[in-house]
Amino acid sequence: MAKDKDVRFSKFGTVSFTGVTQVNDFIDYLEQGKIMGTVCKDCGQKFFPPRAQCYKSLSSNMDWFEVTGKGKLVSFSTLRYGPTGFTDELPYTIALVDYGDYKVFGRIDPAVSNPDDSLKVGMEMAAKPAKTSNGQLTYVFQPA
Amino acid sequence: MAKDKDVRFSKFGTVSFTGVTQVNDFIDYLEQGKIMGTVCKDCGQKFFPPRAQCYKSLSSNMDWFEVTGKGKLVSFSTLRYGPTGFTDELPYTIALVDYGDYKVFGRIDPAVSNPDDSLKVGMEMAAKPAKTSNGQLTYVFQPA
Amino acid sequence: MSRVAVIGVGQSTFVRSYPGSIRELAFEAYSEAMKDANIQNSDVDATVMCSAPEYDKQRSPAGVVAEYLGLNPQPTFYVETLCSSSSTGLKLAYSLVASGLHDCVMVLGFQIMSQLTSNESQERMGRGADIQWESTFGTMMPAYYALHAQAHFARYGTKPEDLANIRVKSATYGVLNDRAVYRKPVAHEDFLDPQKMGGPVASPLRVGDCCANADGSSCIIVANEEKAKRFCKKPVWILGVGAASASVNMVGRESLSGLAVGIEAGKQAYKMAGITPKHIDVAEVHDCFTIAEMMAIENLGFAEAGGGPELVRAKETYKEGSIPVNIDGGLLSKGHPIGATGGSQVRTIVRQLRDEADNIQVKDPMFGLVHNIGGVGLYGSVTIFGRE
Amino acid sequence: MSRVAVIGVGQSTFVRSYPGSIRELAFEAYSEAMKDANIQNSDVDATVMCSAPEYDKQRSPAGVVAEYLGLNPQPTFYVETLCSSSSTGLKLAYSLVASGLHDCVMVLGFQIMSQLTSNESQERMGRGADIQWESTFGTMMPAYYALHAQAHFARYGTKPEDLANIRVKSATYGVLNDRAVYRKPVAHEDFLDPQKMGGPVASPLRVGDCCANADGSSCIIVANEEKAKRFCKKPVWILGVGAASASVNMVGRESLSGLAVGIEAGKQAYKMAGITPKHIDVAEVHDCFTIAEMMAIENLGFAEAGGGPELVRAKETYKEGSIPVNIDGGLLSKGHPIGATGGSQVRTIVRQLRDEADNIQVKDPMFGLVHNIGGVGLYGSVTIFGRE
Ligand SMILES: [Zn+2]
Ligand SMILES: [Zn+2]
Repeated sequence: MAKDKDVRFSKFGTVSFTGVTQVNDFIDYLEQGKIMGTVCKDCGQKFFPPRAQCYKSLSSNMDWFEVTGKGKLVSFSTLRYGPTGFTDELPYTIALVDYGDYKVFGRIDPAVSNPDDSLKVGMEMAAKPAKTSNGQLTYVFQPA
Repeated sequence: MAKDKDVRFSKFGTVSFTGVTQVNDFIDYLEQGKIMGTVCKDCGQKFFPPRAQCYKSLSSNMDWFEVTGKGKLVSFSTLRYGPTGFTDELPYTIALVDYGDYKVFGRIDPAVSNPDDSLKVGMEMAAKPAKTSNGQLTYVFQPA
Repeated sequence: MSRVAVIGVGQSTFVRSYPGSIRELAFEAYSEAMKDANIQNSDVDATVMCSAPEYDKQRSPAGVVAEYLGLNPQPTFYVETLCSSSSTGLKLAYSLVASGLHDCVMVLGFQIMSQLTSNESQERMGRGADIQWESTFGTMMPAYYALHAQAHFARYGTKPEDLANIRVKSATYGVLNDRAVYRKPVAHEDFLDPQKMGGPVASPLRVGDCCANADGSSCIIVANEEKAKRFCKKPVWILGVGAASASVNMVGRESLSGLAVGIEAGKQAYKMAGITPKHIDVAEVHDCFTIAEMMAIENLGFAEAGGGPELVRAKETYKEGSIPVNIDGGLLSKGHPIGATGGSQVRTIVRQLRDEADNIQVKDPMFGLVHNIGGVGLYGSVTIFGRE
Repeated sequence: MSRVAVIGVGQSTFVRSYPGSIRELAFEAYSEAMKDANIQNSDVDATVMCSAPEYDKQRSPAGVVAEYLGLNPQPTFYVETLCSSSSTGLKLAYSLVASGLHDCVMVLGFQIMSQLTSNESQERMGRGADIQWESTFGTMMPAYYALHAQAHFARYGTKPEDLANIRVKSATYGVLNDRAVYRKPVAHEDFLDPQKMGGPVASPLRVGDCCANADGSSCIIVANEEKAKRFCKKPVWILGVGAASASVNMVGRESLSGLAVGIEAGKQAYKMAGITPKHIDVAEVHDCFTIAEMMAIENLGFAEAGGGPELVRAKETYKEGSIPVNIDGGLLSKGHPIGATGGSQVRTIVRQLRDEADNIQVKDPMFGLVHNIGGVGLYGSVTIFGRE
């Protein structure tokens, strides 16, 4: 899935720190409303976030798969301070969700009110594509 | 010679990368027209560029001394490309001069014409305080 | 394997803002360690320079610092594992000596964090995780440790007060440490005040749960058995070294209620030293946040998983307790000058094992342990020391 | 001291601009070396990650790369000595194995220099020296090597054509190397054209005297004797390792007509291997600039001081000569992806000693040498390899 050098990945996240990667197609899928990981055609290992290469098979023979269904909330935290570029969005809540075969890291949907009270470790969550406050691509978790 | 935190050193050089050092007095001397090194009061070791501490004596018991007289030109090179912030001054010639007890690194006085032809390794040079093209503090070498 | 000993230790005072450059700051730890070991530069066969590179504009600082300290033409190099850089440096120094390549190696850690502008500092903070997949969400160190705290709370019923107990203990000893940044006592009531320790940072962590940045340097000198016995009256032997890594991305972690690198590095170190957690008489563990010390206590086997809060509540980690932990004030009191941190921990343990720890001396310790974590459980080092 | 062997080598193609991230680029060298060694990740006990940190926004890249390559929970760390980072990494891997701490260690070098903007790149170039006392004068790498060339010219009567001879030889082999950036032949006439090799850079160096930046990765896997013999049909033994440092500031240098670190590191490596320069059958030396190769030839004892130009003129450094040097095209042809450079040199020598060097194979070499310099003679590494 190697591409010519492009900077599609710089569309990802409130602040982007990198634009060049061999999994830039992740961005196209996200624009189409799909959160995608990769799966190794040789050994079946699933990767999220997606990888272009598999260390188990020493190959770059990869397919895309879609992150669907529900996962369990592993942990979460609401930030009152943030790094440069993110402070306008404060407070926001980050979270880790376990889908079984893989986990997904991201933010809780800002529409969820009082996340520190309403969220519980272990509850079911689902990820969906979204836009950041400054119009960049991202995805968020909602209680499912 | 430790000082309260100050950024006097940021006056040194066409582009300055650092402002905070315990030998900031170097700047005051340069403003007074003196190029100064330090000498360890415990062991007599001379340091140019100046240091605030002596590794031989494990102490910070230092005096200042003035760089005077002539040195021998060890080598030189005229740059046709330069880093960000220096390109307006191109071409310029850097040089290393040996004073015996210590050496001094810097630029040849831009008033020296055709440095690649007029300079010879081994010839006598003297350093004197000067200003850079953007008004910062520096020193330059002239044939002596 | 031939034996390797620590023969000299040094540390600058850790301060909010050092009025000088990294070379000048490094000199402070270097000169103390050289005087402590009572050796000459010509006795030092190599130097290992440890820091995190983003905080100073000097590229390749190993060269600048080695020149300033007069340590040419001996080899020098730069090593980094974030906050555990100088513990990694110590492991490398151990291997350079144990392999027979060198007789005596210096490990120098330094960090000046105060010379960046606040904006520059915040920007670097934003790049502390995987910049492709996690930094993009606006993460920071306190938030990652907060995820671990939340998971510990959910799994074991741990409460914010259990974490506050750790800070109160830390401050008890910070008051006594004249090299520490934070030297005021802390009471539980301070956590009730949102203007003081109780201010929210990243739930469930509060201001009092977090250590402060600092500028500082540390220096550890190690030598082989022959040189150690020649140079040194009280060599402190390195008995076990362990190190491990984990995924940077949280998605690669099995669990967030402990740090796998701490468990794995500890196992390696105990095995190599041939002892168990019960043998440790005094420990320095990585307490960049209160939850980090709580997990370390459990991960190192001083308590069972989930048993940390009770051990702490019972004051067993105080100087008089069964396993004194961070009784130099820890990072929570000393401050955390990234590259210098591990060396400072080692200095504390070495002074304990030499019976030179003054007002925090534990009675007749035989074995001491240093636990140093880089990133949020990304890198882990555990080193076990013993006296003759 | 127990024996340590190289059991696997890999390298990406060196390119002007790699269309991916450092983790993806590192994979290319890693996967070649793993296939070459025919081992599993579980056989690798530790990894050493080598690069210069200023060229990528990812902080602490060791963690990100180890995760991507599936090399958790084994310890990993980052090491830097500028352009000699992966040779320093190899020395550390050697010591980690020879000390008995680990059985098998991977050294991974990588660098992406193309993703910075031209401005960012020029800014970093400006901070390549002592930022307090030399960068302030507007120095750059070519200018520092130019000072050395000027001094060599003055002392020995060396001429620009002597340096051009080195580039012409380099290009002869660059044409044959499908992993190299620059693959066109170079003739002496090209140095007469100011639009081509003859353009002035920093007197007396011209465009043709300088290597190009590149993106690339390299991977070297080493193991102890038992594992090497189990995993590998043609282990290549590390017989000598030498390393040295010099002052960053030119004011601390005794002489500019050679590099003290090359001389010192070479002495150490020859002594440890128990051989002399005459025993070396094939060498890779650090030729970031033509003058660097000239000094290396003299500093390593292949010629006397000042005797380099004549040795080069007589084509003794060609494949058929008495001491073939950089017959993979060297950095002048391959390009110079800082952190990956040393590993690429090692790969070339290992392939020679295994008789697997294809179109550049030297006949029955017994001993090979790698000379890798960091900065302008700031750091120096020399490693000597031998076959069974
Ligand atoms: Zn696979
Ligand atoms: Zn002195």
